[in-house]
Amino acid sequence: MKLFNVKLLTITCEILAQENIIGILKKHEITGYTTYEVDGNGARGLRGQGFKNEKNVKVEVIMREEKLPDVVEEISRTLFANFAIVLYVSDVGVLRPEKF
Amino acid sequence: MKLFNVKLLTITCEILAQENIIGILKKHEITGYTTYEVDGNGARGLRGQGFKNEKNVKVEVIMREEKLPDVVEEISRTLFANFAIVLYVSDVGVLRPEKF
Amino acid sequence: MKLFNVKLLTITCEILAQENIIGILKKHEITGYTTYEVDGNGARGLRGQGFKNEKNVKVEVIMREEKLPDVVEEISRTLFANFAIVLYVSDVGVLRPEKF
Amino acid sequence: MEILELIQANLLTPIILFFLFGIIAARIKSDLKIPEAISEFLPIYLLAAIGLHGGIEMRNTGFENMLIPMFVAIGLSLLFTLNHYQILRRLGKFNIFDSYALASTYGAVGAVHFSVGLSFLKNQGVSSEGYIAAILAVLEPLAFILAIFMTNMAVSKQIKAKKQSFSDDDTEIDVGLNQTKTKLSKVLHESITGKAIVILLGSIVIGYIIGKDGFESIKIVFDDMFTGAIVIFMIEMGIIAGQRLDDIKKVGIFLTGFAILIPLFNGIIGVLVSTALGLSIGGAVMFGLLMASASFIAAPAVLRHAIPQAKPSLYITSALGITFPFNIIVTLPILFTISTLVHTGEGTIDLFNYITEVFS
Amino acid sequence: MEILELIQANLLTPIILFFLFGIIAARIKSDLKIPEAISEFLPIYLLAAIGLHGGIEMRNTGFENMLIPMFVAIGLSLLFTLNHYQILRRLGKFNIFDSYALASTYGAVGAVHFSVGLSFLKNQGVSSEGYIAAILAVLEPLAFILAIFMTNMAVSKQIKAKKQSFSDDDTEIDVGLNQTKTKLSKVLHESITGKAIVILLGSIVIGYIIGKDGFESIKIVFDDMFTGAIVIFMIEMGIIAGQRLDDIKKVGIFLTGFAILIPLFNGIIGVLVSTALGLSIGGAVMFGLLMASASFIAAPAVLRHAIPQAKPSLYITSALGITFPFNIIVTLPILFTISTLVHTGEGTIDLFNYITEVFS
Amino acid sequence: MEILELIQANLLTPIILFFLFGIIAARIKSDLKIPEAISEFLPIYLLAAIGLHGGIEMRNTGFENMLIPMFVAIGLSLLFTLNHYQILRRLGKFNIFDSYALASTYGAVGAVHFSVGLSFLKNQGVSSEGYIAAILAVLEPLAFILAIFMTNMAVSKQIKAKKQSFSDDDTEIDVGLNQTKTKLSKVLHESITGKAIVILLGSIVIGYIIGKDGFESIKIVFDDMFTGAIVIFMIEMGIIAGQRLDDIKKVGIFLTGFAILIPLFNGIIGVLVSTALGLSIGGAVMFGLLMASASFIAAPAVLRHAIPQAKPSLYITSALGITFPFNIIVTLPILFTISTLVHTGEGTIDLFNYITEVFS
Ligand SMILES: Nc1ncnc2c1ncn2[C@@H]1O[C@H](COP(=O)(O)O)[C@@H](O)[C@H]1O
Ligand SMILES: Nc1ncnc2c1ncn2[C@@H]1O[C@H](COP(=O)(O)O)[C@@H](O)[C@H]1O
Ligand SMILES: Nc1ncnc2c1ncn2[C@@H]1O[C@H](COP(=O)(O)O)[C@@H](O)[C@H]1O
Ligand code: NA
Ligand code: NA
Ligand code: NA
Repeated sequence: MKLFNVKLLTITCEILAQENIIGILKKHEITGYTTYEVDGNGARGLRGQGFKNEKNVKVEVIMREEKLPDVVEEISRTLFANFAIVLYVSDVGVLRPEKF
Repeated sequence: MKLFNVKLLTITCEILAQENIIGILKKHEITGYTTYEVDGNGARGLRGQGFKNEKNVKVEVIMREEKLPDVVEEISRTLFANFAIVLYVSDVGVLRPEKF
Repeated sequence: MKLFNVKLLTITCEILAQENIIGILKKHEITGYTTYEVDGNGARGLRGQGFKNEKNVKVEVIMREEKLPDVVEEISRTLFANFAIVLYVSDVGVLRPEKF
Repeated sequence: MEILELIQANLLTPIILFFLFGIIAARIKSDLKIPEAISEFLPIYLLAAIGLHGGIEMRNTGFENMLIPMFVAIGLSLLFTLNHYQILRRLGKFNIFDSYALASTYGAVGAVHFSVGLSFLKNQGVSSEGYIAAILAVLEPLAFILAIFMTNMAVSKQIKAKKQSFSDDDTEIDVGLNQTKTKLSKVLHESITGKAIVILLGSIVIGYIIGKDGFESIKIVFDDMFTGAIVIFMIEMGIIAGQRLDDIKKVGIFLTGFAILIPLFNGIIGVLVSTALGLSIGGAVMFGLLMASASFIAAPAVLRHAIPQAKPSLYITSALGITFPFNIIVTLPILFTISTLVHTGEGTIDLFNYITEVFS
Repeated sequence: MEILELIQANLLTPIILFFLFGIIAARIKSDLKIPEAISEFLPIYLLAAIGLHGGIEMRNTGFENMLIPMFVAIGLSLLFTLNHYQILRRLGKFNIFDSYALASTYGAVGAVHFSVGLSFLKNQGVSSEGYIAAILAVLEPLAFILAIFMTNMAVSKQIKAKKQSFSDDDTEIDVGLNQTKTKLSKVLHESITGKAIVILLGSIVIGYIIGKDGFESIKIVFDDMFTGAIVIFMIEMGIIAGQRLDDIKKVGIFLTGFAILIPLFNGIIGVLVSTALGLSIGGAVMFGLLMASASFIAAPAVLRHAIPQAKPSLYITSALGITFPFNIIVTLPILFTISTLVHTGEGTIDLFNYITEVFS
Repeated sequence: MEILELIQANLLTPIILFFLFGIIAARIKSDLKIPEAISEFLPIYLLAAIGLHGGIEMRNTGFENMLIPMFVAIGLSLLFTLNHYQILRRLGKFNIFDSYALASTYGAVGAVHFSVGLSFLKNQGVSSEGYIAAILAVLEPLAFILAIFMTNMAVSKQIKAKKQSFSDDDTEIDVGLNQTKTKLSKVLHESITGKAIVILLGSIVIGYIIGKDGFESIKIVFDDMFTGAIVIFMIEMGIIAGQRLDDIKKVGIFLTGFAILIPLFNGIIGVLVSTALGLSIGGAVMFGLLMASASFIAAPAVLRHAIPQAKPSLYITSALGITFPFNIIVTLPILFTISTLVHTGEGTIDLFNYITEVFS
């Protein structure tokens, strides 16, 4: 079993920013991602009570290290100021690096 | 793009222990976390069928390494004996370490 | 606080393959895992709209490094060809390695 | 023999049949399941319907005469809870935590029981006093509060005992005691603001305010659809009960017997006492059913925090897997027969003798 | 011309209009969506309502005369499935897996079709034999079982062929064969305990037991609300169908033709055969509709495990995106007209000739 | 005094009482909650019911005479939005983004308001013109489109101003402008295909097509259950409003006053203008309520993309936490009284004077 090192980018943000995130991914030619709704607490207060639009979503993207800086830069530039958002990067190993 | 190393603490536990976990986080002055409901299997059997109270929840906390030992210690001391719970720590990189 | 290194295997796949995954885990005597439904996009297109059977699921398994190769091999051999599936491995630290 | 016929007739109603169907579906490992959102919503709906109905009735009949039955219900509930504890701890040899948890599970009341009871009476064409919904609301947190209080007393005692032996680390123990008290007040708050009580009390008040006329526009949803909604909920209850049937082995013979006989006993006492207090045939059945009922939805939420050391597999399984089916299939018709007997005057005393003989 | 008028009248009913509306909503990329919990619950509800209704009818009319229609339905279903396979494999040049998957998707029956059919008949003031719900329940797993069995036979043959050429690694192939058999029995269990069959059969039995009187208390939920509930479900079905319209290009012309003509053909045969068996006008329509229907909810769940090599985008898209709309808009009124014609005796033979001419 | 009596009578209806109950439940920090799937489904259901009802009425009464009221409504809506902006920006000193967001929140219309209004009229035995549902559908995206357009104009101007000072990085600014335009067209598409408008327009058309007869089979679900469904939705709205009460402090006194007086003013203008246009008593109330209403479900979804710089805590909190309760409890009876007065001719002019005096 040979594992190849790639990056896992995880973005936790308010649900109404999901579209923006996916738009940015698409712009950088990344079409693979996984999303799911979550609740949370942070600088912008408790999220997940009340209207569905006030929930959070997690977007997880496995990608090659090369693409990471640009994607991260664009997300932070366009979204950090106005949206509840947290982002982190971790190292993972995959079997088929050509998929990403 | 400069990433700063912080820790991601992930706790998977029965939903009725979520409040205790968040109480412990608050006690250690951690107000940022993300939660979502999950199903699972483990030493205490299959969870997630039946009543909602018998589901599991995952609590994810990005935090600085300094706070980790105390939080982990208090969780394991107060909850490991009586609740279905699993906990792990991983390394992640973030852009704005001052947020955590 | 002493943390022990173990592996976290994460499988994102179509919901109808979950049973197969859990069957494989059982075969390798792994009974602990966590699952939750997610949406996603990938080589097999957007998933999560429409019928529930067309959603994805994430299966997360904390396990010792020894078991990893066999489990990963069997999953990739039996499921990669016919199912929408992505799999990755990461390093995590746990308190009670004997649980896994 | 009348009782057997009534049990049989009751067995063949949609509510019971769909419950049994749910059990079977779970046993053959079908993937049938009522989606979570629906089965979370249904108890809220049922309690709102019960509350509105109760409130409207109270407006008609007044609630002056509700005070005595309510205090008697509270007294009986507390007595029963203490009695359960003694039986479980002494005869059943359960540890202190499981004993208190089980005692309060059976001292508490169950809203699903109540819904089924109302529907049963509707079917029989018998009405009941509206204020029993209010008694349900008051009893709901009571047994838990008692059990939590007693458990905390017991734990405090243990801690104090330790304190005397190791008098050096005083502060830590004081902290422990303080924590226990904080926890107690938190659990109290939680059980009083629990969704079941809140929606039930709120609906009673609203029902009282709007009365029959104000209810007209929402009657179809909150009255006509009631039994249909219970049927759907019973499928899910059956499925969950069925999934737990395997756990019944772990429950053991003693607790199985307890889970059948104690509710029946409590229920019969409830019918007799409430009849003596002047409740109607239907009212006495509902009163008895409250006493007979065990809590399997509210209990885990409260007990898991209040007495985390107790095993939920014990109290949920026995309440949902044993007591609930037995109560709605067998106990309910029995209580109805007894209530009818003691109300129509025939053989009141004989029955009393009979009952006390049987359970003495 | 009568058919065209009926099609038009049918087109303008809430069920069809809301289905078309759902398609449009999806096409203009609206974010409209029925929440998952609701759209998962609705089929359970619809099947329970169908089952109860069928069971109650069966209690009225007996079920002795249900055996022959049921066996004929089973026979027809199997014949159709085999026929589909031949057409798809030989004429359509689909691979063996897709051929079996599609063959059984169209040999199987669809509960949503059935609901719409019942509602259509209600609208026309025509009743149907209650036992057809039981036929629905029995047919549901049948085509899958056949298809799974045939696929496994085919795969086994292939493996055995390989075995003869490389006789050295016997054991591995035996393991493979054993795995195939285990899988077969697992899939069998799954399709028999599938939620659709379980709730349908359970409700038939319960309907039979409780009869019209016992149904009274839940009639509003399980009868009066039926059409309204279908309407809500049809919005979601329309949305999902609309989202898949793009995939229809991938389906190809051959399969598109198949998805329209075969169900129509099967349906007409069904109407004629069941009329010959003595079913009523409405009964023959429902029988024909069963034959015409394709499965798009149960199919993926079973086929994905049974024949994972087959492409779900083929069988779901053609069944939901093409066959279902065509069936409920066009086929259903056609079947009704034919059933009326052959039952009122007028022109029976002519029609027969006409049909056979058209489809020969 | 009549108004006070009407307000009191309105206060004691299930809809208002359950809303207040929800607020209380949230304030005492109860865990009561309507599951997400249900509270997401209810607005879809309510809009479908409103639309069907409106469409059926329009078929009866024709829709020729709907054009003038609709254009007047559009005109008023735009005027109000501009007026709000001036007040918020000049008097309230809000920044440009918050001003536009709030202006359009209050220029927009709210479907929950509309549902409560319909139910209120039903209770009073008063009907209203069906085409007002169509006006609701048309107004829904309008104020947003205006606000988005104005905000974009303002931002473009700022960017252009920058461009002139730093004429070196032209291209980047052009890109910025282009992005803004793309965003505008995307937001336009989103607000027009938003689920509320889509289901509302679709249901109006379907209601128009099927008419009263076609509606019969789904009347129980889409008409009889309407008020019951609102009640359930109002519990959730109350809970969410209650959770936001703490935020009201952040809203400030100016916005609190704005959130109460402006809707009342807009509503009264709406009643008077629509009465002048010849609408019925009930029609004028619904028209006025539309003008008075603020959007708290559709608004965030659109504004968060269109004006991400605006604080949702401002516009959601003021619309849901202040305006909505005030409107359904106080404004609605006031509008009804005024509409009755001006329609029955008594004191029309007096009232007009009175109103203009009060608000001048
Ligand atoms: N320290 C943290 N650990 C995990 N998740 C966090 C943390 N801080 C914030 N989040 C998540 O990110 C969302 C937005 O954060 P914020 O912008 O700080 O309000 C929150 O609602 C949480 O779901
Ligand atoms: N090996 C594992 N990998 C991932 N999740 C696990 C594992 N073991 C347990 N869990 C999760 O932790 C919960 C509690 O575990 P336990 O206390 O062992 O019953 C389970 O229900 C699972 O959701
Ligand atoms: N690059 C990626 N990052 C994260 N998740 C992915 C990625 N690619 C695929 N997935 C997930 O894996 C599922 C199956 O992928 P696929 O087989 O490529 O269609 C998708 O529906 C996503 O949920
Ligand atoms: Na009890
Ligand atoms: Na078929
Ligand atoms: Na407005």
